[in-house]
Amino acid sequence: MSALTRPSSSAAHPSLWFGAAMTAIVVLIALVSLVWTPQDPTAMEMTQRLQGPSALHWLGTDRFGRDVLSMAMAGAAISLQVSFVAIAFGMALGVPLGLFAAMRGGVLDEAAMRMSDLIFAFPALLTAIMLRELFGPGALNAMIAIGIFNVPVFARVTYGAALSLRTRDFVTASRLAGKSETLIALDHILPNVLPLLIVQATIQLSLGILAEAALSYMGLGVQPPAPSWGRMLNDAQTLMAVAPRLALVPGLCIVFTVLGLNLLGDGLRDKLDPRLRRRQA
Amino acid sequence: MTLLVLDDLVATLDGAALLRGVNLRVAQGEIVGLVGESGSGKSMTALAIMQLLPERTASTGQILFGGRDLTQTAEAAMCAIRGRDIGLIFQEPMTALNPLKTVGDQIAESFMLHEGLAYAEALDKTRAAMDRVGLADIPATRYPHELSGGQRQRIVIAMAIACRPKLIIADEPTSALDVTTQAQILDLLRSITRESGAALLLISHDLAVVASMADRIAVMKDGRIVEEGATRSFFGAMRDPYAHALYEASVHRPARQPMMNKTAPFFVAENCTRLYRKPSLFRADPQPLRAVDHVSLALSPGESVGLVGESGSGKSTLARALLGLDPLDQGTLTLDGVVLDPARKQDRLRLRRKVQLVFQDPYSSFDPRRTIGWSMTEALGHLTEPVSESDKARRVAALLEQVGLAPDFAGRFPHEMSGGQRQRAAIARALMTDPELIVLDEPVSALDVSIRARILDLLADLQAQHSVTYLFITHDLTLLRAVTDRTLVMQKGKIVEEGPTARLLDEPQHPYTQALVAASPDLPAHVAGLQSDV
Amino acid sequence: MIRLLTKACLALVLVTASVAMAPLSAAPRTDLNVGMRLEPPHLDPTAGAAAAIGEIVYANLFEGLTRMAADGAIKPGLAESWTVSPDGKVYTFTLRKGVTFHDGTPFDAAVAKFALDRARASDSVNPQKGLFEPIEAVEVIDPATLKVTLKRPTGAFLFNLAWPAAVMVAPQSAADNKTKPIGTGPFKLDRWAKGSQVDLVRHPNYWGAKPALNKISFKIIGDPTAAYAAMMAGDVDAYPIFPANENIPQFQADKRFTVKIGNTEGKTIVAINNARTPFDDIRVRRALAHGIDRKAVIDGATMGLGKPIGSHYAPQDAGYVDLTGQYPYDPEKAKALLKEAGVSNLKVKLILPPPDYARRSGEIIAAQLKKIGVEAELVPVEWAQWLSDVFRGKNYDLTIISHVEPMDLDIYARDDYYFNYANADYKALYAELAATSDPEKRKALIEKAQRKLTDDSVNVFMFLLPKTGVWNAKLEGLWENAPLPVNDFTAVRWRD
Amino acid sequence: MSPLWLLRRIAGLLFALVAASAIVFVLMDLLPGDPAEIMLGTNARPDTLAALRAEMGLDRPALIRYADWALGLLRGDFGRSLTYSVPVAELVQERLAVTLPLAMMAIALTLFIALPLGAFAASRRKSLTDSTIIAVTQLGVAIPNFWFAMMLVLVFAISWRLLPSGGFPGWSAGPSAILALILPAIALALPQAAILTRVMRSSLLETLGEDYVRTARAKGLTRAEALRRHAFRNALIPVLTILGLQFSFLIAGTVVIENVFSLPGLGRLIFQAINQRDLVVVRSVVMLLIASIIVINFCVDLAYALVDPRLRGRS
Repeated sequence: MSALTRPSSSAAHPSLWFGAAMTAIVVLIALVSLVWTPQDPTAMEMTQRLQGPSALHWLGTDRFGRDVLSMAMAGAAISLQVSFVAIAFGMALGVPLGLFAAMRGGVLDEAAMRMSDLIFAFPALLTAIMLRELFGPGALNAMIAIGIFNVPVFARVTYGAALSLRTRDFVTASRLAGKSETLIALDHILPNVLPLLIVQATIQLSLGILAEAALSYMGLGVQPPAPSWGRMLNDAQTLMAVAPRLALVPGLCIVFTVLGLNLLGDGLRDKLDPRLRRRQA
Repeated sequence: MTLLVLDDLVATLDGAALLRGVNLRVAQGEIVGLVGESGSGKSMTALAIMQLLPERTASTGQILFGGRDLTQTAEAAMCAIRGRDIGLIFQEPMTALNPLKTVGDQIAESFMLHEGLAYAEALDKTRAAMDRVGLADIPATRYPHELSGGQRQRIVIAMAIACRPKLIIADEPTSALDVTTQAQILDLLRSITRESGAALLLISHDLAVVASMADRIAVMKDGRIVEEGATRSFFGAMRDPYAHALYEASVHRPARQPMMNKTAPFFVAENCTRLYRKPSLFRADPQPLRAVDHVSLALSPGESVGLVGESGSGKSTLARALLGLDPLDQGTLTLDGVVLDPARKQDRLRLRRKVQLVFQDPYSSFDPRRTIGWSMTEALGHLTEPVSESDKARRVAALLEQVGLAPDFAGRFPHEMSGGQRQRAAIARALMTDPELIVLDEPVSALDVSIRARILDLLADLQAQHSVTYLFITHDLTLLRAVTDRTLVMQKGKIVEEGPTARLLDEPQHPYTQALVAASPDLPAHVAGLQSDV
Repeated sequence: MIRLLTKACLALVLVTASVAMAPLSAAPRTDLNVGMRLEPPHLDPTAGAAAAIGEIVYANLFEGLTRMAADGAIKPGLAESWTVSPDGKVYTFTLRKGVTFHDGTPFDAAVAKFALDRARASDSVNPQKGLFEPIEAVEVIDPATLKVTLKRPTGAFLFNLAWPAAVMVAPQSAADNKTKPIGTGPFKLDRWAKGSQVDLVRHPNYWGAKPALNKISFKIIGDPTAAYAAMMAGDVDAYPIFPANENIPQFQADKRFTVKIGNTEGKTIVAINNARTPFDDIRVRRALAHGIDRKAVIDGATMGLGKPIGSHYAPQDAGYVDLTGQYPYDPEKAKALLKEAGVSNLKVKLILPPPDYARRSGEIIAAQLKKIGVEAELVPVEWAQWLSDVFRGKNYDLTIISHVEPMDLDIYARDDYYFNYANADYKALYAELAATSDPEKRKALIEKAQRKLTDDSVNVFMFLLPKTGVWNAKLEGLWENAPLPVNDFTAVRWRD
Repeated sequence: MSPLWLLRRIAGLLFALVAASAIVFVLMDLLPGDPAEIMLGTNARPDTLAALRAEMGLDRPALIRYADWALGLLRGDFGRSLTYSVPVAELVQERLAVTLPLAMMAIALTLFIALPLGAFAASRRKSLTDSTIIAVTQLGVAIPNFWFAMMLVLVFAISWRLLPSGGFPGWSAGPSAILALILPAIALALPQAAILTRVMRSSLLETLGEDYVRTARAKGLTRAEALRRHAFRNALIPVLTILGLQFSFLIAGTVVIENVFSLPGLGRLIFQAINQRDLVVVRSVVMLLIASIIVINFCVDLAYALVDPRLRGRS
């Protein structure tokens, strides 16, 4: 544990590069879809229902004659957006909570961590169902439902890392330099926790994509006419025997994205997390 | 008769050379000391003998053990040799034992494995083995976490000697232990090898330890043996410059002016008590541990005071209290005649302006994500008036120069520097606010011997320049003698003896001090003894 | 992993083989596995509105005084005949003799009086209590004769008595009918494995003709894919209403199955809150009607199987008039109408209850409305919310819903109904209809009522939900249409 | 195990249960919609609705209803379903007969796949086999379980017609009941197994690098023996943590998977009950699930103490 964040010179992280490339592709497609898709992803053409792949519709059309490729592209943007917001939500609440608990300790510490345990015990899906019942379904609810579960995750990562950092000599040195606890948290703890948070964020991003897909699939997440991979799967379910392609496309999109993010997360962790490299030192 | 021959042993891992041709002989019943600094390849040599080198390690050369080339021995046969014919003792008693198994079971495993005993019989022999290593009063059903470090190391030794091997390899067996424990463990190793007739390959970074134990000494550097010879003639006949330097550094005493005219103390701690309470859910711990128990000390300008004690003696807790890092349960701190209450922020800042700290571990004392310059100037503006960026840069450059570092080190990150460089930077940081007292918490114990000597010189120079007071916290009596005027001996939270260092070490009064002095290997004295023998 | 799979496959082959080797009987089967989309919450049709209750128990387990035939005609049930007084206010029923409930309790006029009085009592929890509202008094003349006096002539009274909510229940067993239904029908409850299936077996002492089936199992498989696989595998013999229209072409192409696209009474409409600006303006409502392409919605939402309707009336019912041409799809005209009404940048909320037809229609309709400059936000809700917000609270702009009650022209005449139609002319028209018993006059009035609703463009009338019946080709006697949400299996048999 | 430690843990457990019950009740009470309305449909009249509400006890104050419910739970009385009109305990019992075997099959499958596969990969570190296993698990983690379920249905039920695609014939149907659970169990287990395989592998690798494993090797144990006798049990500790977490995922997973396969299990019961506003069922079953997660986590903590003597405290 000699250096929590000693940058690695090694370029031999194939999973990092694979993951980064895959993620970059998805992000790029999502960005492109904001300004351009081959067809309007919401434009229906009843005469073109359930067409197979063609020059005009590369991946065919869905039950309303919409272009599947365009929907999948636009779906990337929405899935990423939901996950990103959910992570921002989780970080915005979780990181200060974890920092605070670690720096203060005592009863507050205990209470904060018990609360996060409790949140963990509530199955995410049930929370999403209840949120839907309370506020109606929609992308925002999906974000909050997923975000709520990101809070304890980030709180714990921050808490754990901050707790061990707090006893490190350089923090003591900073204290001896007359810095307040708040300043120490901002100047030393946070920057050192950051790499871990980035790794965790990558992992949560992939979990968020999966969760969004599951919620939208259950009709609890993104609502029409906004296209989303989970919704496309929901739509495809009754057409499984007729047009399995409709279930295959969004499913593979999810797998590709999540795989990319996981590889990226693994690679980043190998690069940044000292625990796995301790033995090489 | 020769038991072990290493013949031009070469090992490489992923293109990096670990061993570059090691030649070494160990005779039956002989104790050979293998000395080297970190990275010299001494541990790799041990693993090579055991044929436990990391996977993908390529090696050439021969390892003849009792005439059999171990490099050509099949893995199954090697398993029969390990533990039966060669026993290995590791450095870290904390991690060398499986935490989930009782110590008895772990020792018994050897008997069951090599002597084909049933569990019950193996347990009987285990009892005997534990008695042999001085653990007669420890039940075999204990788990490792229930034992102290020294006890665990005895368990590891019991395991290594269980089947009465012909060769015992001990890799830094006492580095993680306190001085008195170290002496006991070394005694145990010596008596066991003598009694069983086994050979011992003792690997250490500490020339003093090796000199006191070994029949023969070999010095290793960069994967090679650079100097070798019988202990009695070794120190007189060193030809290799590195071996010589190593010896010099080990016995180095920085040139320093002893304090002559002692003035009135500027820093006084009186009756300091610090309690340690076990956290309890329901009520206050009725009998809190007194980590620091009514300790008083007074420091005068320019003097160098040693604080010695073993781990758990309370010396680090005392240091933290003196620095105002932890509150005092009792007692007062007086700085320049003013009584300070560390619970008050203003007083804390005042205290820290005058009292600074240099840490033991140079690797963790700098924030890995900040440049050295940033870390050095952290205190400016908090403990002092606000300082302009250009002034900051100027002061950093000046201090870096004083500690022997180029000014461009200010822009470097900690991982871009060696341990010695970091420790220099840490000293420079401590000087940033012109303190009157610097607490040095084992400032050189994490450094290799050769670097250690240079840091000690630097500290002596700086003291002369800045007329700053040092409070040296250490467990190393040789070091104390070299760098301090006065010494306080701490045991179980109390100062048990204090006095001028030379007097205290030469004529210890308190039984604890006497034990400490007796247990500490003293290389110069030992070498002097050897040479007078010749 | 691969070895595991191989083993699983092997186990499978063994099981399949043992099933296949079961002796094949020559006699026709007497059991029937029926697929159901939804599970009933309980089995008492007099205490719950869920269609699934009637779909299991009606005519099979419970019987009413009158009963609905497959063609929608009213036939004698437990009343073998009746007379109506000339003023249309007194009905005298002659009850069948020798009828007993499954527990042996005899059925007579006293029981019938109990059942009717219970349904209309002040603490009644009957979901269709309105059916009994016209009743003034019920009298037992003798054990086989029941006299019902109405407050006013009610043309649909016999029809009302044929509803599932009007079945006959006995005083001793009525309270427990939810879980232990005791009726007079040819089948009685055998077992209810909650969440998966309801089994009915033949009641040996049935008063009427012995049905061909001995046992009916209602299997609850709502998931379309599972339903499809279950039909294909023969686990289910019949789906009176298959849960997904998407699979219908595949069944049609398969000789093993009979596919009947029949009619339900489910009139699917885009309901409009007539009281809310700008929908209080008839031009806006007409603009909506012109702006929605009925054909595209039917194609997209029902795979082309729904029948278009032009008013709130099903084509198969007496007095139907085809008004589907009144508001042809014409976005330009729709825009012009909106402009005329001074409406621009209209943003509305389109509330969608859970069924697929609503969700899918909503998606298409929103896209169509966008073309006439109306921004429709889709708000999917669960039934609970739909009922409280839309139906009870009338807090909505537009919603898509199927009205499944047959011939329910009355709802437009109700005060305080969620359409907020409140039209005095229509109320007068309906009052006249309600008081008319003569079939020809009724037909004329019904026609007039339909025209009135279409002219006022109260709602946008879309299509009739299809009854997508799929069953084993060897089965006969299943209903092609669904005049009520019921499944009468008394005449169902297996052909050899 | 020190009594104080146990006491603290039990206190934490009780606190969590009480807090969870309060949260569940409040959330349920906030849900819009009236169960009476759902039952009676669109033709119901206001007086009929009021009568039904009174019959179901919905007109009483919230605090009293909470107290009734919580005390009932303590007595093992889960209340009576508003829609099914049967005791919730009975419903739960029926549904558990599907969910419990399904969860057990899934966990068993997960363990049977993950532990050997992870250990195997760790023992062949950096070999082709290892890389292949890693790649496959990486893929397994990325696949959404409901999509995987759909694909299984597509292949095994629709294309090959080997296994039922959904529905549950009841345990009285014998082997076909087990067949009905095979695909759902696989759909639940494989993504979990992928995660656990990775955890097992990395945990074992980490343990294999520990000093005490080297000590064991120095003692003369072969690689395999050292792995089995010294590394395996230590490596199980993180596996246990993940397994505890996976239980909670499994619960959420069954809700989705039971819906995909139309299985009459607890998850589907909750989903239906929420839509029908059968609040009594929802809150009791949700509470049951949450309690089981909390209790399982408690058991995981106890299991740590069993595996790891360091947590038992000095005797």
